Amino acid sequence: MIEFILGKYNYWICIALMMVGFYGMIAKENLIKKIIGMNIFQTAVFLFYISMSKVHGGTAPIEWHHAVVYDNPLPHVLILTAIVVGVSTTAVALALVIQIYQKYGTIEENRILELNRIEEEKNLEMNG
Amino acid sequence: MDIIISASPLYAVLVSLLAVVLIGVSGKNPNLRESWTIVAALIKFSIVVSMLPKILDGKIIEYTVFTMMPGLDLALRVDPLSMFFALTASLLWIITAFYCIGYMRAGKEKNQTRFYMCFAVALSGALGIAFSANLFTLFVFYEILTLCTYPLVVHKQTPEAVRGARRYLTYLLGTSIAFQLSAIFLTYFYAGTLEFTAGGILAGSASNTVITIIFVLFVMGIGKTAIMPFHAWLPAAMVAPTPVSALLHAVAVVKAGVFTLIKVILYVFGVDLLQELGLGVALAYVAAFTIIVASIMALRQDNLKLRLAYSTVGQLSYIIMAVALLTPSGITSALIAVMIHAFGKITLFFTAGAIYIAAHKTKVSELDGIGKQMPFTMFAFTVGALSMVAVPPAAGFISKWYLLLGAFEAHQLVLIGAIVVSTLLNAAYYLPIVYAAFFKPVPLGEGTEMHEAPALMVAPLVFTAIGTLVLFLWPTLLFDLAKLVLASVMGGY
Amino acid sequence: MAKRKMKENIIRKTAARLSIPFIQLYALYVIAHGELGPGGGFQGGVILGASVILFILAYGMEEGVNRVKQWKTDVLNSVGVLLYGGIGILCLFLGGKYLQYNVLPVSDPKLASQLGIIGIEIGVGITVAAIMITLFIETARRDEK
Amino acid sequence: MIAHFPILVIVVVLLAAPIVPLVGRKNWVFGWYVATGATLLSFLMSLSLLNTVLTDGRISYWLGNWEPPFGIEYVYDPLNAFVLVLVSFLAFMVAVYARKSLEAELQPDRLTPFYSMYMLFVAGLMGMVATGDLFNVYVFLEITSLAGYCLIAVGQKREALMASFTYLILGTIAATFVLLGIGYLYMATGTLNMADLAQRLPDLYQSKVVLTAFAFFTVGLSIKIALFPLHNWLPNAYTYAPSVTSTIMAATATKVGAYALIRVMFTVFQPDFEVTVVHVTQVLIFVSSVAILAGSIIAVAQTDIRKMLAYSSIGQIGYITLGIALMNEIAMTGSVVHILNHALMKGSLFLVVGAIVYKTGITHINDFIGLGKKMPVTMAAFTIAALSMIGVPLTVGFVSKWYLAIGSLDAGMWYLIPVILLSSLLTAVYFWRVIDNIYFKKPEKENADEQTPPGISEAPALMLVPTFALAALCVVFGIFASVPVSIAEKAAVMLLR
Repeated sequence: MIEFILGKYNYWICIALMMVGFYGMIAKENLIKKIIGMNIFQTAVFLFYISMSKVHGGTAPIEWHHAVVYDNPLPHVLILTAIVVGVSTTAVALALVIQIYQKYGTIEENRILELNRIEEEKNLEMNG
Repeated sequence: MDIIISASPLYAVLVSLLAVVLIGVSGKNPNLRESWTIVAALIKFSIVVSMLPKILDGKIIEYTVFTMMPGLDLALRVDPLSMFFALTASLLWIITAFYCIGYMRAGKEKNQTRFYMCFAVALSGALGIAFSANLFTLFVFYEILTLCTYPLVVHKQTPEAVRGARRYLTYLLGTSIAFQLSAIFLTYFYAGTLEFTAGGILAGSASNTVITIIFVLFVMGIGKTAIMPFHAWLPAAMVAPTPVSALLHAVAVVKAGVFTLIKVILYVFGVDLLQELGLGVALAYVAAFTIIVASIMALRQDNLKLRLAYSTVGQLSYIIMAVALLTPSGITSALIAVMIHAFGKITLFFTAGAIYIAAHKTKVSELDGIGKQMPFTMFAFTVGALSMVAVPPAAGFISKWYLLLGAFEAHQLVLIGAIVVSTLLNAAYYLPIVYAAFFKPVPLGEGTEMHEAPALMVAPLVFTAIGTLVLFLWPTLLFDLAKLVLASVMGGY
Repeated sequence: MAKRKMKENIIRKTAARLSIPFIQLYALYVIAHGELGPGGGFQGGVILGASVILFILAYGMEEGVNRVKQWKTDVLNSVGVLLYGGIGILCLFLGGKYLQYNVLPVSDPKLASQLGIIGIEIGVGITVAAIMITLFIETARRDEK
Repeated sequence: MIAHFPILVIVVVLLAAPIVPLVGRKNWVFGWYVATGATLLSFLMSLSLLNTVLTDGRISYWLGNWEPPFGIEYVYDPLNAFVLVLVSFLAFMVAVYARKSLEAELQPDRLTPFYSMYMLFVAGLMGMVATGDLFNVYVFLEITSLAGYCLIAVGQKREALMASFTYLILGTIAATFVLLGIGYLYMATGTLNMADLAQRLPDLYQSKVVLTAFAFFTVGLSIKIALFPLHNWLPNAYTYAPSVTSTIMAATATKVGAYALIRVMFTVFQPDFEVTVVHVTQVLIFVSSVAILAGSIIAVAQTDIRKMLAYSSIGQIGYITLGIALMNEIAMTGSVVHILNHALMKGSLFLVVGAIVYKTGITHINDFIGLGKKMPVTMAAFTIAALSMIGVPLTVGFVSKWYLAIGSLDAGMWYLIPVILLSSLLTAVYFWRVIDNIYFKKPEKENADEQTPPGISEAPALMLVPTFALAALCVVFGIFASVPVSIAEKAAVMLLR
């Protein structure tokens, strides 16, 4: 049992990080905190890939004359792409938050939803 | 049986769709617009009549329009059974077209172009139902008919009209989607085909329980038969202009309903299968219940059109009961009643419309002495009423006679009792009107001089009244066709 | 106030002026070595972009926006991607599959592959750098408003 | 060049994305020309691809001539060639439509970026459909999503921003789940090529890693297709986005998500995995039924037409997943055909809404009174598409319902028929309310009507033609249903072999 836990400690860390990020995305009201949660969430998955690619005793997958065992390079390549995607997502999210702040004057989700609700009620009244 | 491949049924269906386009284009010119309707009606009728000799020869005309999906064809087939409905609908369209013109112009209705367009589509739907070669085609036209009559019912666009039309649509679309479509799904799944075949397609393909379920679904799903408790749309649809009530709710729509049911009973289930399961008798009892209740309801109505509507509910159930008896005479009665009742009921609705236009009266209690003001109209009304009550020399007598014969053949004494009681009720709600019209004094303040509706309205109703009498005297054509149908569905008769 | 202070900050300016060329050279090195060693368009592009960001940080937004006009970054954005896609399509015209570099008209197919990859890395590098700069300017400028 | 269509079909659109801002710098119209041209080209190519696939069978294109599983492979079979044609066709139609609609709905400086993003969005969708490599699916999924967030966020109202943000958060969760699923599969098999995975996975079906991967895939993709109860992002996104965005998203994005789900469930994993190992079909049937009913019921309660259509979409997605879950050829055919049918119907409906917004700015159903006279052609398109949604025969809606119903009977689940038919009735209820308002109600305030001049005032032809074309196709493919059905049947046979 103890081996099961310790032997796969990298995955446990990934899972813990993922849950932290997930919690941040779901439970935080502040939009920036949501984005931070999202980043942690994504990074946890990146970490999962990278730790998965580790070969016991292997070195970095660079042509290197006295190395015999290399880590699996493919997940690195994949994650490079995923990181770019993650950065883009963050960029879009931040841009949105900036806009939201300009239009609503707040970045607290519950406050924004409340403002939306007020507006909707106003519209309904106008329509009779 | 010889099969002729010919596109003439398709033309018969399409001619009014073509008219729709022409009517829509010439919306600005009323005379041209109305003449398109009449031309289309005449062409339609002549195409139908041109097919009659071949049918009487015992031949069948078939035409597959296209295959929609594997196993689902849009196909038309003209057989003796379809002729009953096709002849009725196309002949009465001509007459109604004239009546419409008189009514709509006299009433200065709005949206007349839409009205005529939908009317023409409705006729396409009716003929499509008459000529459909399989359940799928029938369902297609059934839905077309429902949808295109909606604008006709809602025509006045008053809140009341919208409410009535909603109910109309809810009942017809609701039952057809919820029940009829599931019945079709089940039929296709178990029988593997939807083709109408004399003797039925379901026999032996599924357990008795499943067949019973399918039958119940069909009966409930064909809401246009107005069998109780699915009848409420018919009175609700009376908010429509009278020509609509006349053609659609005495002929096209409701007859499409009973025609569909007849077709399903004879060509999907088959006489033997239903007899074996005892489903026919069960349906006959439901119909008998509907007849009695509807007659009592009709008795309580003061609004003339509503009284006619409830009378329609009852009369339709006569036809259902007749076919549900599954005996030769019963089926004959059902078939000929499709045409006979149409003539009688359309006369009655025409008169109701004429009274509304000429005297602005809609209530039964206001009709005292109106026979003096509108002698032609009330004469026609009398003939129609006699036909409904089944008094010779009106044609209604023949169909009821065969119905009674059928009930005797099936040894259903309770049903005979129901027929007798309901006939008395029919008399009770029709004859007082006739009595009041001719023998009661005119109310104070109204003259006794002739005050008929426009000639374009009176001529059609007199024509249909005479038609009712003619059908009594020369019903040969009806019986010839009925024999052909019986030969195919019961074998050897 | 803050702006002026930034402009007057001579240490920062000088440090930036000294380091930026080396950063950019390093960026080019990283881009150019993508096909064999660790590195490539993404990483090099980010470094290249960072050098411009450093410039803006040191010299202030006004100067930065003057030097790095928006239309330039926009065009570079597109050009980088088009370079990438263009090389791919070029391979089609030379009879290969999409992005099959070894058909490029160079004596040795291995060299052709290398060249193709370098071309693509350059394209990626340009786009990434331009995007980094755009992102920085857009977010930072909005804060100033 | 025909040999390279498998890649060009996507590259054309993908490269149009950077070209649009280049040519559109001075005047966005040039950007529009590029966008329209690229989507048209792509549509023609995808037609040719479909034709090739149907006559010669599967096409496999190796990127850079690297042999799979080492290189990335683009694979075309009846299923994805079919979906590809659908996506590119709708992309073209919506692009044509976009010119006038966007001009009215967006600030001028946002038009060029919009077209660029639109190209990325479409390219991402097409890439997702075409690729035979699992990781590529993730990349294209994110390309589409990122472009999609931007396309939503430019909506006129400020609610659009929040809708986009919510979608971004949920979309990222979904995509990361998919990424995690891919990681697990790679861990277990060491390959990312779908065909290769299909070879290697059956031996590993009992492995916990594979099971976890499957779970992540289904949940992730379910969020993307807004399968009830994971639909939260969808209604606001469709409601507040520009009409063009709602149309293309409703018509294609969720469909491509459904396609990806089919791919994962039936190509990467084999049908017997779902049946014998995870029993996911029972769950999916239940969830789909709930989705069908819940979507329809909530739609009945809506007063904003776009929200109504959005909830209706949630219900319709249930049809697609229901057909998938029933696991027989008839139902699967229904599902694949419904991907096309729903795209046509919903596309047309959203385009109509866009035209109404363009002309009058109305989205509230109660304000629709009298529109039938003002915009006859647009409203005719609406009516056709609405009837099709209800499932009236001779329209495409009937075809899907037919196959799904017979498919459920075939699976021995007769109790699904009431579900399908009940939702048809509910659909009739919420569409008929609109149709009644359009045609059959008198305006209550006579004065209000006089202010808007009577007479016909139709949307411009550039908007009218795509709208009506989609509606007309609803009828054409409803009548000549054997055309799409035969392709869908091939796809179904291939998936369930």
